[in-house]
Amino acid sequence: MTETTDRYTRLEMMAISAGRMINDGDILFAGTGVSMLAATVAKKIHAPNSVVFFETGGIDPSLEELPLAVADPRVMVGTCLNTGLIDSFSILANPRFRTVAFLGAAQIDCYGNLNSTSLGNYHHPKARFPGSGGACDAASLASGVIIFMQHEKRRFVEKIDYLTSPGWLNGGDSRRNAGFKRGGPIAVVTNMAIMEFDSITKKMFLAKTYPDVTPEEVMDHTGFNIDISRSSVAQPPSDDELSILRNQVDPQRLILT
Amino acid sequence: MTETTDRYTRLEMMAISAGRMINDGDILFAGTGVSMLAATVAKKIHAPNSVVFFETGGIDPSLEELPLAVADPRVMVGTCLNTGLIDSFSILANPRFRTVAFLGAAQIDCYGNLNSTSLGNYHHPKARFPGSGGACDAASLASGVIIFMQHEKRRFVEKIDYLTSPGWLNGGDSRRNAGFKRGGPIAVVTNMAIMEFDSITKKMFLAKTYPDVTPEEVMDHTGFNIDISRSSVAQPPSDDELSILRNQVDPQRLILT
Amino acid sequence: MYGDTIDTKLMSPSQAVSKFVQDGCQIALGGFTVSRNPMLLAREIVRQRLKKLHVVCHSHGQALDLLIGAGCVEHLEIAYGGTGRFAPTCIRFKKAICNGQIMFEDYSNYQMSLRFLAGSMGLPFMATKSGLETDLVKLEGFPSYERGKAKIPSKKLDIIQNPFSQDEDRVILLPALNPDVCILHAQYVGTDGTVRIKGLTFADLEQAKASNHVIISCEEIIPKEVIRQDPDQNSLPPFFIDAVVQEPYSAHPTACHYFYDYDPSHLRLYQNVAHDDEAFEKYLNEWVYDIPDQATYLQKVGLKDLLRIKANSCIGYARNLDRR
Amino acid sequence: MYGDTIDTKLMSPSQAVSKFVQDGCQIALGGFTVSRNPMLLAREIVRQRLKKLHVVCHSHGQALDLLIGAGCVEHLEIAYGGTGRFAPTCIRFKKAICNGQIMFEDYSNYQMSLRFLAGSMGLPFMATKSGLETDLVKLEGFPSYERGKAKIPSKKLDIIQNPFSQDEDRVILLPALNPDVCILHAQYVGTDGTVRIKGLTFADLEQAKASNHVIISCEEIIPKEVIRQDPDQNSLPPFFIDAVVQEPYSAHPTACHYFYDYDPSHLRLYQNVAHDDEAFEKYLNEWVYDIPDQATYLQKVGLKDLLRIKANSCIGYARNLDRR
Repeated sequence: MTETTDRYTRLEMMAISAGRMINDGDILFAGTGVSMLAATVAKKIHAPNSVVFFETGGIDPSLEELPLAVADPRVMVGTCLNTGLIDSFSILANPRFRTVAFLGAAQIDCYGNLNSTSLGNYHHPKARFPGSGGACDAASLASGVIIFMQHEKRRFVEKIDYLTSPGWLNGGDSRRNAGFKRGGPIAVVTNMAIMEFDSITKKMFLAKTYPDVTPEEVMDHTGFNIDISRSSVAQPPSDDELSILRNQVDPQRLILT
Repeated sequence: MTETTDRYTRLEMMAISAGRMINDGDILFAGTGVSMLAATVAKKIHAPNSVVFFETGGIDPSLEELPLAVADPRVMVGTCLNTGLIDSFSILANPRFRTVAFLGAAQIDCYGNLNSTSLGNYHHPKARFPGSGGACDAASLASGVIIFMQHEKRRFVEKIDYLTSPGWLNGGDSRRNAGFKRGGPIAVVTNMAIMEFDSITKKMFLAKTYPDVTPEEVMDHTGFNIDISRSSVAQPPSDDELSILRNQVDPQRLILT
Repeated sequence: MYGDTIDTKLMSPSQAVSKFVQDGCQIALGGFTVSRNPMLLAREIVRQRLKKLHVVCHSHGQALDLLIGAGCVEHLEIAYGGTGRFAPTCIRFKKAICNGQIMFEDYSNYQMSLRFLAGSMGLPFMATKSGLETDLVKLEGFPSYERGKAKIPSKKLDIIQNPFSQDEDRVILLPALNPDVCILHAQYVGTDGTVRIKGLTFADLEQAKASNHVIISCEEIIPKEVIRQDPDQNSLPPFFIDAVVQEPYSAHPTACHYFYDYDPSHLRLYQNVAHDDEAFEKYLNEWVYDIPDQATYLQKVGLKDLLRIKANSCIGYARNLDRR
Repeated sequence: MYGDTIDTKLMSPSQAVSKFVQDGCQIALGGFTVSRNPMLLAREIVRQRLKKLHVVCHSHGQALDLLIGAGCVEHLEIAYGGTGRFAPTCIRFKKAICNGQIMFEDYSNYQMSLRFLAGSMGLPFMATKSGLETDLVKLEGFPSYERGKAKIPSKKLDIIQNPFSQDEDRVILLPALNPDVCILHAQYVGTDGTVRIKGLTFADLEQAKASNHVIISCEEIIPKEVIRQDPDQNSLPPFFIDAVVQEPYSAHPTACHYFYDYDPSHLRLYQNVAHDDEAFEKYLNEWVYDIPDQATYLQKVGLKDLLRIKANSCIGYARNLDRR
């Protein structure tokens, strides 16, 4: 496994793969980094009627320069509305809209539950991360969530140390039984592959490997038992997709580097 | 009892008497009509640091012309902030501020509970009024309420037909026991007299009669037993007060007529 | 679709109302008593003879009274029906209640606003202490057999003990409102569909965000580049808006800040006819049913009155307008 | 007093902080990660060596990390500690938690915003479904013996059945926040005390309205006549504000929309020193304790960096700023 192929990097593959999951008209709750690339590339390629918004209150910014944080002044320009957190989360939760959120995390389990809080004992952690921010809210309230992860055994774990953001909880109907009206993870996009969730058990399975990755490599990098029987090979980025990503989305190479 | 004296009308006496009850710095929840006159006259005479605001969201307007409704565009000019109902009622309820509201009603009982909804059976009323509007909210949440009434037996009643806005409820500690943290009626200002509420029983008593009214006349116009033993004579409006009211508050004679 | 243009959303009043308002639907009205009532849209609803509407509002005046008077309303949840001195209590509203022609439920202004706010945030209810021990809490307006039907909440409200207080501390829970449709009027809509309201917003934004569909009338459509130059000033994103109707004076005879004042002569005319069933029917024919479009309506209002109520562009209302 | 001028409210940072911030008080911080942090006021709190603060915030970065690093914080209720790529997790925040130096409680951003909103509206709690079944709900951060003391709520949250639903439908109730003091930064304050914030407002308005006292720093003080010319654009009425501190670049090294961008070179400097206790102590001496006033601070930042981050007056940030 190499970090780049000749034509594109893994990061580019991740952004474009996730972008392809967006339907035109979706309202996209974006973070920074690769999630912003994915949202923007989707809007610029096949989802022109989608809207990108930020939890901080920036709705549909022009994004002429890439923000490095969700409170970056670059999310306040060309917007239809500059508001605040209450309004943004209200949009996220509004049942009128199909809202899709992009999230990352430190740990994930086979039901797509996420930990972005800490490792070890919560009160005396071995490692501490920033915490939920809006992740728990997006995972609870959005119509769907696309998750970005680095594919490592220590991140794909049997049991996460802290449940920050609800995925399919214990699988099956447990999410709906817990009181959530909608939502749940759609897919996990990593530097190796794309995982989806079984429609009945809600358990993660390997859906697509990147062209230079084998299902066995994915299994080796996953800390729980994962079904690889349904795997196919992912479509690599087209020249068009790459060109839009590089020249229109991140021309300053702030995230793509 | 005449409707005017030589020097001032009953309406002027009401506005000025109520205005005198305001402390400098109070935040005043004003309606229209005489309550706006009272609030404005207070601010222009002895409470320059008070702020007049409207439930519709107009905070501290310049009031160069008198509004005829709380949504009149005249409450949107010279304000420090134009906002909406949620913000206005939040200010009203904010424990940081001493907020005083002016209310009117169709009926009042001896504890200052108000009816501005209907007469007779609620579902099949003999008469219907506009309803609470913000009156119930002001009576529930403000630090205090000053009530304007026409002094008539059919309005000062033993039992009101519908309890729209909470006064001292059943008297004594009943208001606090019901769950209200503060508030309650301060005084009732009518075309004849000023009534206050006993500090222990919270029952209405006659505090002051207007110069040309006797306590007995007030009793005759009140539909419940009212204590007149503590009554004194109200100070008539000064020339200064009248001049400010007439020339600065309502120069167009929209309310004073 | 939430694209960059309102091309697909621009409609005539008739198209907008027939597409998004149906008999029996729950409808929220923007504005407040004498300001920014969606009068053009309300007249169109009357003209289409829609029935059994379930109106939800805080303090409403002109649009509400017209809808009630024309027999469009079956259920009403309301805090206040009046237009200030022109009708201290809305006249057709009063008649309809006293004659048992509509089913009604009383709340307070803050309670109704909180219900819209809860709906706009996707919350099931909102807590308040406003109204404890009053008849707003103790008396239900709708009959019990209506409970839980369509958009009528299973109970008017609930009272619980505040779980964060050690002492007894009662709190009212108010059920969220999520109307089928909201009609409202704004000064500006951008060519991208962004809405900008000037002056007080009342509970318009909460109502729009809580509703499943929003029809907006506006005075002007302005370029996207202009409305997005300072997004701090905007009120609603395009994706909340389903239909945009652009017609001048769409709020007449109520006021539209910076454009025109309320029209005292029309409001007095209304006041006079509303008391009398026959005169009111004649008014409806003359001012609503027989009026094919806004141009004809404004012709009928007349240039003299339109000029008289024209707002001073700096202070936003008509200075020294005769309002007595 | 809510008069027409801010004469009695205009103060130096030192006066404002000593008057309204005490050891142990609960404090809300305006801004969000790298934008509009009240840095001048935070440095003043550090300089006055205030201790045992109880900080409540949603997503916070620079100001929070400085307060924690300087040992001012004892309790923390928080959703997120980070400054984007400069510190994906705030460094002193991380150290303090891992070393057991502060007591902390995790919520989500929406949960914290709802708690401020409830406080700002005088409501006892706010309902949400966000976080059901997560450890945000299941694990309390503060030890039980702290419950109910000072401003610590009697429970982190509560779960009830939605009384308006026939089916099982669980809802989280979040306790309101009413901090002792809120510090925040705005672009403009009028001579009457009216506040105008440009760009995103985050949860600043809810925080200010929920707090018992508000200290605001601003870039500019502008005439009352100007700020009241278009009140639709304003953010807070004067009567919420206790103290106004006017100093340019009061949010540096975080951004202030239309005035300056965040300062990547200072944020990188901070990132480097924050990892090392000794280097961090040196940083505090050099940039906080030994700096008597904002003029000296800006002298130390240097004209070159201040010019580099100067915002383009039309787009509000520094175009093509080197941010890598």
